Amino acid sequence: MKKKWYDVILQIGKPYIYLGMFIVVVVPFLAKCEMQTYETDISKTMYEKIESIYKYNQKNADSEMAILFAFDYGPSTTPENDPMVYSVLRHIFLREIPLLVWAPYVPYLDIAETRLNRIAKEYKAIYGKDYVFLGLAYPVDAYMISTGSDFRPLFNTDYYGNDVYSIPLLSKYYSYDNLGLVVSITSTSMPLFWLQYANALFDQEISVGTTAVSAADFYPFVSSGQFQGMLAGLKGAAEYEQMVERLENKIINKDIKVYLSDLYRDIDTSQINKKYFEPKFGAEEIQVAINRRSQARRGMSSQFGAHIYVIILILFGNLGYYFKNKESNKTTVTKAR
Amino acid sequence: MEAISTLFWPTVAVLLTLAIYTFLWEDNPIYKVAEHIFTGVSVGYMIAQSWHNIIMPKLIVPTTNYFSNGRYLLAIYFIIGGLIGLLYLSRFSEKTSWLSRYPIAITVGFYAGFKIVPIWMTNVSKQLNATIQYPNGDSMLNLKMFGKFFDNPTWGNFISAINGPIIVIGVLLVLIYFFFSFSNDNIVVRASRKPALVVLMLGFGGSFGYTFMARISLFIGRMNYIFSDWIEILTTTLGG
Amino acid sequence: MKRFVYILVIISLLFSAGFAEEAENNNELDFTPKGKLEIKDKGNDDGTGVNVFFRPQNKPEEVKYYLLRVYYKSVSEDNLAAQYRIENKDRRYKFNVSLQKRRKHPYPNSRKGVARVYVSNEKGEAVKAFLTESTNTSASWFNINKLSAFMGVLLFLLFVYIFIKQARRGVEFFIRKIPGLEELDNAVGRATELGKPIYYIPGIGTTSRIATLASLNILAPVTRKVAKFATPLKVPNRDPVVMSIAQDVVKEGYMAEGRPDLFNSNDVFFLTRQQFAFAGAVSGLFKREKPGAVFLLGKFYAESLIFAETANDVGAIQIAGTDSVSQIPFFIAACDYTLIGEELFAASGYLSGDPLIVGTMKAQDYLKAILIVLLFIGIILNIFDIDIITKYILQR
Amino acid sequence: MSLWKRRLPLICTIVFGIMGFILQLVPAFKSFLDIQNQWMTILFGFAIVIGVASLTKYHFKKIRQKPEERIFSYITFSSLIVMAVATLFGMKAETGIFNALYKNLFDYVYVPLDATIFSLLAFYITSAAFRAFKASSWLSTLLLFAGGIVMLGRVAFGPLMVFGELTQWIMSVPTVAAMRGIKIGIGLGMMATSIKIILGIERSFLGGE
Repeated sequence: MKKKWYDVILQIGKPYIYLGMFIVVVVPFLAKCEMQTYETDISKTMYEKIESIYKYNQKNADSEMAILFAFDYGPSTTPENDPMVYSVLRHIFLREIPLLVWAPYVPYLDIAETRLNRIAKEYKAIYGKDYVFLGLAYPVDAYMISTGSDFRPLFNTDYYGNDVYSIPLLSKYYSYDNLGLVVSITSTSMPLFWLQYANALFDQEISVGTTAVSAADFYPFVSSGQFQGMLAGLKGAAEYEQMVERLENKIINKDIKVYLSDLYRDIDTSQINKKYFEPKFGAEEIQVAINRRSQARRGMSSQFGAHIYVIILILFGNLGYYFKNKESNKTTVTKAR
Repeated sequence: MEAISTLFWPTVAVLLTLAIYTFLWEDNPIYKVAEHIFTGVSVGYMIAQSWHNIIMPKLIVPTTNYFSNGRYLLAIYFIIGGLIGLLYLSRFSEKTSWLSRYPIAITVGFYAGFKIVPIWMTNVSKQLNATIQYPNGDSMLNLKMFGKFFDNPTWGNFISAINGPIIVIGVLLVLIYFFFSFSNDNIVVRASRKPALVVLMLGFGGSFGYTFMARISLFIGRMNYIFSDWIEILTTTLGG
Repeated sequence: MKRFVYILVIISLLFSAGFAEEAENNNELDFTPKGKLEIKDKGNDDGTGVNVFFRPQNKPEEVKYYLLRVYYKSVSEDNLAAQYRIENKDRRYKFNVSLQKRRKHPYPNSRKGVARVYVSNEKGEAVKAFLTESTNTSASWFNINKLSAFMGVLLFLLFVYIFIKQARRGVEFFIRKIPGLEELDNAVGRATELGKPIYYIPGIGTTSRIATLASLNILAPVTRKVAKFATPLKVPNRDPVVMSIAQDVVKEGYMAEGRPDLFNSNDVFFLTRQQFAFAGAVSGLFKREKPGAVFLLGKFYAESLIFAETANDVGAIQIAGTDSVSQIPFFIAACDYTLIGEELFAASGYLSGDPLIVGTMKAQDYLKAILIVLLFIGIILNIFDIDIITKYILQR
Repeated sequence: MSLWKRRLPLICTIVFGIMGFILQLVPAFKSFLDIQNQWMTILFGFAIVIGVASLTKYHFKKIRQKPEERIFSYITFSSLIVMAVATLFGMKAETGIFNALYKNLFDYVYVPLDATIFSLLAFYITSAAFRAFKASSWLSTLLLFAGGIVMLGRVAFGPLMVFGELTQWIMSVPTVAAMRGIKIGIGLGMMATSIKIILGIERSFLGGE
């Protein structure tokens, strides 16, 4: 008997389903598709919060506010958290807001260090003057509380072993008083710690970037205004990326490729400490930096493809099932006669 | 030479990644190699971890500390713990293997007792509390919400008024559905069966669909490693 | 010495305002620092927690910051337990301080906490102390917040006593059908017909997980069923301790059916403790050995779907059950039969038919019925803003 | 012998079970609880030995039964030994060859393999959805309905935004109700199982005579 079309659909081999999935995810990568996405209010709130710090710093040049950035995520959620970190850090460096960074667990340190220096390099940020990597803040609650007065005694040195009292940036920023915002990018329940210690005790404002799965737990705190905005999953990262790209185009106002290759060309690079990053851009590195600028949106186009793919699969499966049932009902009826 | 050394390990990672994906087509020796490497590496890692994270910091260091602090009773208690742990080794022989029942009995008993209160707090008390009131203390069956709806009968007000009652009814239905020892003829049990299944299936479907995106993100992450990070290293080392 | 400190503290309590005035002469402060400081034993703990409250009462232009230091035993640099910088705002600050905070220098559980407030300068240094309060702490013998759990256990034990007594007298209890377990015989039978092995995975939890123990309890009756058909039963494990228990359970099951010859300790084996290495290895085994039936019972995390889908791929009947709520939807979608939630914990009694265990199932149902009644009362009372139930019985 | 093999272990279970229960309720024992928690982990310290022994035995048997596949057993054990040595000597070291080897093995073998097997779920969830989301009965139609809406809602745009709102509702009302009901049931089930174990009603984990 000849196979009917619905039999083909219903008996489609799993490897073929997997192959289809592979294609819909990989093709946007190769084709460098970037999906524009609509911007939700919670992401905009976070963006506006950082903008407001910039505006404050413009007006009060002698008492600028800094941002404390916590890398609260590990290797298993880099796909979702990395793009958030990239776009938020780019926003901070673009607006030249002083930046302090720490990470609460040992496995997170490596992630934090590479990501931070990678972005700092793109904006010619100077270590110790524009940004500082404090290193390990464990146990994190002790560090959160002591930031209420002064966190320097707990650190002693930064991640690279520099004395915290010798770092220019840290002579000004060491407590919540001069911090405009705490940003926690995370896959854990760390934002609740921040809420409990930094917000409840010291009225510190907090913004959060989190994975899609844990975002559901944090929505109530965003709507109650305890978090100043939230980036939820890859989608939130894509939204932020979009907003920062608009800003970057406005500020830099030239092609990113030209900007990056000119960045270290005409200046004396011997002044820059090579411990943190190499002050030059190779052609490939520029390409990667440009790729990174749309990482979340590329991911979103893969996501979109995957979602549409699975919905079409389900649709066809149901159609096949429906017609098959109809047919078999008919045959049973004929037999009964 | 340097090019090879910077390229070597990332390429290993990429090859292993691809080896795992071949399993999706069918089982094959390449996957089998990757799988066995992973088993070996993870067990090896675990052996060292047991030493670094349990035996050293939890047994040897505290015991010696207690001895030097003069807290002999504690030191002896820890040594007894170590000895009981060693009883697991009795399993190497059929005849003595019953000795390993002691550490098993102790761990099973202790954790069974230790978990009762936290289980009650998180799974029972807290969840029932959340079914009675919202986190901010408002009642789940908030009459004010209904009042608001009757004053201003919009769709949004209606939804926010009935969400609480729906959750309460849903929880009750599910609780009743799982009764084991009440007869099926019991009118409450029988009437709640189908509605309970509706709640359960909507919940399961929603939860399944919600996780879909996170799982796809994982695959995108791996592809990002290959197409962004690894390609970068490859082209820089080969090109420059 | 000790008495001297006590006297000092009492004097400072009585004349704290006076002290401040006197000290003013030494420091060049042109105002009187004011504030309300309280320190209280936290209670419900092991006697190391204190709550400190402080309300600033100076004008903002006089003082910008205060510094609060909390000491254990007495005021001295070595006994510092915590310090906080307080902004001069019109609000009551609350601090939850542990007098056993620092791990580096462990000190015995303190029985006394001292809080002292200083006027602080811009740098955050203490300029002048003006308020000192102290309190004695005590360890409590019962955590009142956990009373409901204690009552719940007592109630459960009462029901267990009643129903086990009835069961001993020969009363038979009705237990409803659990579809997943009804299919157990069919699954074992079909694997035997096809001449394929059966895989039983007791989850990836350790023995400290109750779900793992429940799974091992189910393994016993399953082994007995398998022994009747003499089908090979394989149990891969992620935890060596669980493996040891599983070996004993399987051995005992074969013995009980009079087939000790079927037991091979190599069939209950350990693979690796790493979550996904275990998932990869087990799905490899599934593909190669093509089991006829697969049991996935116990604690499962994200890898649940990897097991379920590969088992489906080789055409095995899967019976799954877990206590991880987030994984149940995947089992529902991918497996033939799923034990939802508490059915997993009821399974051992259901399969073995042991009257004592069935008695506890009945007790569990009665406890649940009482909780449902409490829930009703709580909801109704809550409408009228009476929070007895939510505050004292079903706490958050 | 029954006393040593059966009765005494059972008494251990009961004694330690009651101890665990009491330690939770009495705050005054907190310092002992800290010690006891540390003590319990010691018991697991040596368990890994029997794990490795079991793995070795398993592979020896496999080599005997299928000599043509012995290469895989060799792979397992060589990677086991290399990783164990590298981690033992390299994890706490700051520099040196073992540290470099440990770091590379961890970053480029352990982590990628872990992430990749985890990411297989992207494929399995697709095929599971294809199989399960069929309108074959009214129950699975509901599953299909909720799952489909939520999947659409997660990538919704423009006119499909209504799915986004429906997703919000499904996730915050029926899902919460279903999961909460199950959680409460599970809690009671776990409590009953714990008590059964402590009372000695359920003792299959202790094996036979």
